[in-house]
Amino acid sequence: MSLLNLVLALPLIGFLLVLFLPKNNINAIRLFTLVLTLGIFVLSLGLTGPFFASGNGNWFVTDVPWIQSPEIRYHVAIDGLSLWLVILSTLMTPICVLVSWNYIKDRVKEFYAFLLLLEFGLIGVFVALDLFLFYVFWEVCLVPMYFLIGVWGHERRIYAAVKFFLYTMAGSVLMLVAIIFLYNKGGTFDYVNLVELIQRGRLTFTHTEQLWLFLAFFFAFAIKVPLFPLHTWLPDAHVEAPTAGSIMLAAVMLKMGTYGIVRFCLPMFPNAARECAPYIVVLAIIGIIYGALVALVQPNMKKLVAYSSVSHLGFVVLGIFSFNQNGLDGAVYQMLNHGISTGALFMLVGYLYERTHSLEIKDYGGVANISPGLATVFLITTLASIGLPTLNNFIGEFLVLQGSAQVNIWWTAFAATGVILSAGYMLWMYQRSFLGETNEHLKGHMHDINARELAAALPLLILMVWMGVYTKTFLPFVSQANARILEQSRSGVELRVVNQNPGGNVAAVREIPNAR
Amino acid sequence: MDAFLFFLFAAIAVACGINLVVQTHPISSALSLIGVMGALAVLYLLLGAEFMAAAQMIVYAGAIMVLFVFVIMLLNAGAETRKSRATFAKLLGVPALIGFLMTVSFLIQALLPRTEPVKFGAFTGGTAQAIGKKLFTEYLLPFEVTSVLILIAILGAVVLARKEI
Amino acid sequence: MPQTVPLSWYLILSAILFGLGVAGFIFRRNIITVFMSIELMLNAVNLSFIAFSYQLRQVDGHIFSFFVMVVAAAEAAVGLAIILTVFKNRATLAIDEVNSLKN
Amino acid sequence: MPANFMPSSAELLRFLPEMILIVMGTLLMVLEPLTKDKQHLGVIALVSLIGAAWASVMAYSNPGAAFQSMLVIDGFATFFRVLVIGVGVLTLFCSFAYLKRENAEDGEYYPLILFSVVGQCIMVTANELIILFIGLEISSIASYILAGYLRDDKRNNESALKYFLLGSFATAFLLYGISWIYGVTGTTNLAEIRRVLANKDIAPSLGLIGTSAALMFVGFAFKVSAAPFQVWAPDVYQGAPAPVSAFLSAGPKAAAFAIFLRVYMTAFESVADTWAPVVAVSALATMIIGNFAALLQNNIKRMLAYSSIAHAGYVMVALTAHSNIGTAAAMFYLASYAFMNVGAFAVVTHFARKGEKYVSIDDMAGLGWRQPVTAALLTVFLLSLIGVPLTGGFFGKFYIFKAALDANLVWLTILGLLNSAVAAYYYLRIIVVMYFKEPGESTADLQPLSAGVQAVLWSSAAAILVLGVYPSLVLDFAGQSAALAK
Amino acid sequence: MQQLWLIPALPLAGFLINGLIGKRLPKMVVSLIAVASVVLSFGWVLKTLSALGSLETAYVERYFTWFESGTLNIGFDLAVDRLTAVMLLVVTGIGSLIHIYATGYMEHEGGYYRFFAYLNLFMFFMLMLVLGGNFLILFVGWEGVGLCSYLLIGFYILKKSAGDAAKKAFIVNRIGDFGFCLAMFLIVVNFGSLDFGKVFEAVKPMPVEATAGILTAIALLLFVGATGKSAQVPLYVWLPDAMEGPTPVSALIHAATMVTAGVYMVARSAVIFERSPMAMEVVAIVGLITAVMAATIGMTQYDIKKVFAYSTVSQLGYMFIACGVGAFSAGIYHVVTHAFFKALLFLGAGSVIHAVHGEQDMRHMGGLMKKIPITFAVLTCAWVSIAGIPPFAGYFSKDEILLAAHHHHPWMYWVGVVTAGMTAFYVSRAMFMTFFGKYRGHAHPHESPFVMWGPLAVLAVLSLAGGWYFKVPHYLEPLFPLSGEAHDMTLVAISVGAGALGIGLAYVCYVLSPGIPDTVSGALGPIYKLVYNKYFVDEVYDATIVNPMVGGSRSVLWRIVDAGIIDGIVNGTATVSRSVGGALRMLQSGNIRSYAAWVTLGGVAVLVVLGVMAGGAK
Repeated sequence: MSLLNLVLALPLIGFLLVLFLPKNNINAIRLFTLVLTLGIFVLSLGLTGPFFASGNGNWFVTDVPWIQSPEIRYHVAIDGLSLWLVILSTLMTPICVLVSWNYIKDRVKEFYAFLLLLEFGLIGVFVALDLFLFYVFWEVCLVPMYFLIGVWGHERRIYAAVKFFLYTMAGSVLMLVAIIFLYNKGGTFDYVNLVELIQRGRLTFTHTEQLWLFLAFFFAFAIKVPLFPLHTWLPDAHVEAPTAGSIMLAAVMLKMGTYGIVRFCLPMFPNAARECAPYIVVLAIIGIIYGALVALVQPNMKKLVAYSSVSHLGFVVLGIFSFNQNGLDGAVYQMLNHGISTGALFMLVGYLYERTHSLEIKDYGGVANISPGLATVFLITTLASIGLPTLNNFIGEFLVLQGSAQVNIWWTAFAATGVILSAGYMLWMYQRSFLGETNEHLKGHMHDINARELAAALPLLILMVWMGVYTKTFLPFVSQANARILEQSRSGVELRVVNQNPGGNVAAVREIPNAR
Repeated sequence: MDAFLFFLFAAIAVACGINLVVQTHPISSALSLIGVMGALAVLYLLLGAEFMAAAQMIVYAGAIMVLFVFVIMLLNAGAETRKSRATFAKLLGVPALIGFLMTVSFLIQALLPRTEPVKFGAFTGGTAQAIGKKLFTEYLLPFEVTSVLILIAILGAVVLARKEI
Repeated sequence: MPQTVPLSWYLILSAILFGLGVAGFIFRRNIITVFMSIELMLNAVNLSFIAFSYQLRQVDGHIFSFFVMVVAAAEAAVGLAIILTVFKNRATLAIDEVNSLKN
Repeated sequence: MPANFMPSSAELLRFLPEMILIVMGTLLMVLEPLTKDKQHLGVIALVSLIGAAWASVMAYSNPGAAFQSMLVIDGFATFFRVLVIGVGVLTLFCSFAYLKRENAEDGEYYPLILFSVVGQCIMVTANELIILFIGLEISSIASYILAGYLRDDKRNNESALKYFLLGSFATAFLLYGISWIYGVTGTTNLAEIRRVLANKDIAPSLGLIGTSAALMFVGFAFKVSAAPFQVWAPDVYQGAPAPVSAFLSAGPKAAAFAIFLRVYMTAFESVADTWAPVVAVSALATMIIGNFAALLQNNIKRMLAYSSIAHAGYVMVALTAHSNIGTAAAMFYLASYAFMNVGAFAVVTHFARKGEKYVSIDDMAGLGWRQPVTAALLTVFLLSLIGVPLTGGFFGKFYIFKAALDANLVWLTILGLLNSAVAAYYYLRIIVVMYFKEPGESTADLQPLSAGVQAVLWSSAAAILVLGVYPSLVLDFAGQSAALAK
Repeated sequence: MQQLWLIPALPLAGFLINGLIGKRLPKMVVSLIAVASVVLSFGWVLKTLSALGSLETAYVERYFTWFESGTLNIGFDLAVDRLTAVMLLVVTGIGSLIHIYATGYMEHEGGYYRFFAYLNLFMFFMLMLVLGGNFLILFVGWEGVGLCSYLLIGFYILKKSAGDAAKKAFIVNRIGDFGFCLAMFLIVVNFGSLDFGKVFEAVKPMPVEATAGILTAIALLLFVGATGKSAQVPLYVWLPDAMEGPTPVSALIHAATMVTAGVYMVARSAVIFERSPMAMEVVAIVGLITAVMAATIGMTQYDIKKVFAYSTVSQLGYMFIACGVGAFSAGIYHVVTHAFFKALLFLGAGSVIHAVHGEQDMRHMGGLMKKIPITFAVLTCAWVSIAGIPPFAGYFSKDEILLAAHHHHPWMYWVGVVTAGMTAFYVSRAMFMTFFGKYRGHAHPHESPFVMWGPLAVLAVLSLAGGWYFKVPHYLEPLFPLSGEAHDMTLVAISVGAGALGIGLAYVCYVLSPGIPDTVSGALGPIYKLVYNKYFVDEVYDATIVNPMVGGSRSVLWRIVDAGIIDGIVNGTATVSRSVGGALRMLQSGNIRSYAAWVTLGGVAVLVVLGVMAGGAK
């Protein structure tokens, strides 16, 4: 049993074990989950081993048959693309456990069980290399999140949970059609095989086929991302979810969509991807600006952060569809960054909520006077989120915009306005809730960040700085994996080089697909 | 002669059939149904199904319909009261029915290969002997299994109507 | 008047009777009459079987209609029993009034 | 000549399951007046069902035709035989507590179940239209009685009456169709019909074949509750006693699909191009009607009835594909469907209380916290009905739509899957009510699960998960048996 | 290796120590750490510079690759050349003084440790800015100082206006950064690198662009960045508001160092600018407009810090005129002298405010000359310096600029001269209103402690002698060759005269006959109102950009598009589905006969299709 299998299996085992723990012993449940998830996290760090030792590639490959007919394989592995996403999942889970320590008072056992199940699904999504297996994990993630929102959420939780479920479901059924179609055509569900077949030209699609296949996959992913205008489930889900739910949703689940695009849409349907890229990019840019503008006027903190996610994820999509190293690297890096900074934001908003049971910005004000520690942590997170250099988001945004600039500077120009606006809405929120005179309602409810809360926040703060300053730990593996994906996404696409620039720089060669 | 008999009994059958449909009192309908059955029995004979003709009279008209009449009497069922609540059924039913009849007639007329004229005595395979033979050889299994059917019918009648009878 | 009629006329007769059965089912309001309409349909089927049997010079069609008859008998027993229970609970045989389960 | 017609011992062995059931059913009738505790009869019925299942498996060890090709024991038949017997077993488990609660512990219930199962077994093994018809009638008549089993209950009466009248009505169409196919081909044996139809010379009578196919379609579609012949199903399922609804929606339906598949995939296979579009339209309509009408239901039994219509639509998609893969998919689907549906109905059986008082979805508020195990198991069934991976329902859908795509039915596939997304809504509603709503008075006096219902729930859930994790277990067999004996 | 990293690292260490544990340290220790870190840094700058010698070419140190993607490789590079050297000295030197001053000024403020932590952090970023060896490291500092500016403007967290000003500063800066970023993207796209060396090497052989081209685009975008950071039209609006921060902050960040970063950046990118005459012209004109506009506003303000703030804006305009006309070294020269006298002005103003217990309105001051003589003395040094009276610091740099402007376009010179007059006028006005006449306030003014006036004295010396002593243009000659033209003494005289005239006018208006200003403002009426209200620029921005954006986002994007249209479609789908369901339920009338009708209807349909159509087709 490889380490990866262990990391994947432990949450599931944990899920079953938690179900058998005595219901009333809340402490035991919490402690068990914490220890287990921490253990999983530590184990998952081991996954980086071969990368540091021998560089990129597919590691920890397990490829055994699962179902004979049609042939479905349990094929899992990690490469530079999935490595950090897996670790992100394993990191966020113990953090969520800490965050929920006191927040979740009812149905504790079920809560932690679902959290573990969610972790299982998320890790699975990122490591599955069999399309079918991927789909299975994809859907498996849906159920625990549905319950997390529905059971432990706020007032409109039912609406939000059902909306979340149906939205995702509507997208994923189309993906299922596409997966089956691919199987019928290519004879395998195995991603590696499929890509190889496509690369070698042994599996070809007509123009229409490729377009529809691409769109079917993309639609499912775009909903998850979420790409404008498919985003309206997100604010509802975020606002109504309990803190841990919001964190997992923002930090990891949204990445399922963008990961899927990078992993599947690009290498498998290069032509269609390039053909659709302009339209998708326009949507992404609209999403960036739109999300930011709507975030600007939200009276509710969680909603604000949720809309900011729409904006941030727009950058990721923009980067992906730049089809160059910088854009793609930036996009993937931005996935991780967004996971950390937005996850942290939701955590902190959750801390505030735990104290005052309000998410309305107007109910706050002057929190910094009473809780300077919390204010500081919040500020750092805010700054990370708005892309301050030396904090993580900056690198991602920079690379994304750089990548898109290589294709079309106007894309970049429009997208970059999102950076301005992000400063607007985040700082405005920070100012209204943390600065100024202390709100009367807060007195007596507010206390500063405590050790447990800090313990949950600290790893994220450290990562914000680490990922912003010393990218060498993270970026090269991502970069190498992306290089491979880019290589694959060029196959079968006849590119012509345009606009050779004065400096004659290779990085800046623009590729556009030959007109058919 | 064959034609005459056909027309006569066909006309009786159709007339009785129509009467079944238009009568509001169940007992009239039941009597009409017996009329149809009788007319059909003659037609069966014309088609060389002598055993079936007999069975039609004995089993169908004789036994089954008696049961019907018995129940009608038992429940003292009166004539239907005119309440046209189910306009929906009418709305759908009339065109459906007309459509059905037209289609089937069309199909028979247009598609059936030229059929031979029916002559009494041209086929005499439907004797009791022939049928018996078939039943106990080729159709042994259905015949035996039918007993289960009858058993269930008894069981069902007992379950559902035990206290009433 | 022709001496003989083609077999297809028998079939048309069968179709007419079947159609009348359907009509009875749809338009009659008394449950028992409705049930009798089904019997009419079954009779039409039997006629059809026997007509085809004549055409094919086989006895198998007779056998089939024989079984139809048996089944009809069994159905009659059960069906009437069901009607009895309905009548007992509702004291009506109007089919339109048996409509509490809907939508 | 006579010697030829004596069934050989091999043939008898092939018919053994039915014989066991018939004999035991009759025995139960005999024992009924002699027994005090009627549950013993139930146990005997259970044992005989299990024996029959064993006999079915045994019978498969010497597959082939029996009784002048009236029956054929192939993998397909065996699969469905075991399936319907299994449904019978599950139904019996559901029924014990229910009957006791409703003071309806007459011993006739058990032989009726057995006989209905016999009918279904005969249906699924039938290779000839007469025996098929008789099997169908045995199953149906027993079902009519079961639907109205609680004769003092108005809903039961109505259910039985509707089922009976409309069922007979549809059967008349079926018979009419059979008479036509008999007229055209001169035979009622499916293999013979197939041989005649495969002949190129039949072109002139294609219309007649179409007519008979159409008339038979009415009958079969009615039995499987496919649109537009599904109208009876909601009323009947709603009105019938809950365990019987479970039974009806799984057993007779599976058997009806079995004969539907067998007739259309063997006898009418050569004219598949003609009927496949009709089935496709019907499948689509069935899915749409089932799913959309279910959206508004508040009665859980009625909702499950609509859902069962919708699921029939999915299986019809498999039939539309008219391929071996499609048949295998339909088989797999029906198997997993049987488990999840019986499981869901079993919870209703348990939850409804005396007189089926609590059958509204809203009544289940807070069940998830009052009886976590019940709710969790119901959740498994619902997730499977939705088609969430790692449940049998998911693989069922997956195989069906894979078969449909194989047959290039892209639009049907997409619409079907979108339909399943719609369906998620009303299944989720139950989950919502169970887990997200505060417990109300309707869950206050809930008794613990009876052993029988527990057995059903656990075994169904286990079966669903096993099918969801390791579908090959069933699918391989289905795939091998999908090539029907022709 | 010269360990350049130590220069910024020292203040960073100060920040970390004070930021993390400063709360628990006594004020003494906090201030010691803060001051020491900056002073040490200053010392290290001196040591490094002396070790590096003449610095004819840039000295670069690379520590590690910051990030690498494809061919793009951004190193964590620090570099020193003469331009940097000048900036380093100014930043660390003035920084040290202001730190020392602040220990006195902030003595009684809450959040003492926080203040010094921020201030140290600012030093760190400012040093990164000037030391950065590529555009991106420069940008790190650029954004970082913006952040510290944000933190320090909003230092008084209880004051709403402080928070508003901080936010405004950050966002307006962000708009500038937007341009800066785009410029960087274009640079990477076209030159494949962000390293100063590589980029400028690639640019050098390129011809001067006659028409708008890529270099013009880059230059203009860079300049957009500069307008944000250096408070030029149209992005200057944040700087006056930034006076909400504590006065040492105004001195350090919003006068001496950070706001000149734009000038530094333009000078740094001179290679690019020089190849785009159009961009240069834009720079010069924007500089001019800013200089004039801010000066006019400065003449009407009553808040002492606001006056100096507008003065800063105006002076920054001067520096951009210099850059725009190609006299980069003059611009930097002015940066240096401006750092001296403007820091002094602000710190002096701080001393005044400190003396009158926080009063900032000059109408409530007056006659302070005797009460706080040291402050008055040092401020006078700054006064004469900014007014351009020879031979004080301001004179030298201003003169260089005006001459270069004349060389470029005489009309620019004349506008510059008028502005110089106005500058002299408003500074004198401030001085007269504050120190002359009689005291109009209610507090009991007292002189500041030594830690405050000590640094003031040093700055006073620098303001007096700094221009003469530090011949910046000569030092920068390897980078920006001097034009070599002789000084036209007439022009010099005219500009000095304008300064003198300004002072005289102010003396007349505010000392001799204090009624004049009111008469004049009354006579000018609407124009005065316009100027007094800062040309209503804030209001215009609010009305044309901010409010439409916020309002539109709320009412259109959120309420209509999001909740209305998109969610409407989503929920509408649900509603439609339910009504479809409702319609389908109608099939289930519960009536057996209607069911039979359906069955029959369906049967007919199937029959027609299968029987008639299939058969008919044959």
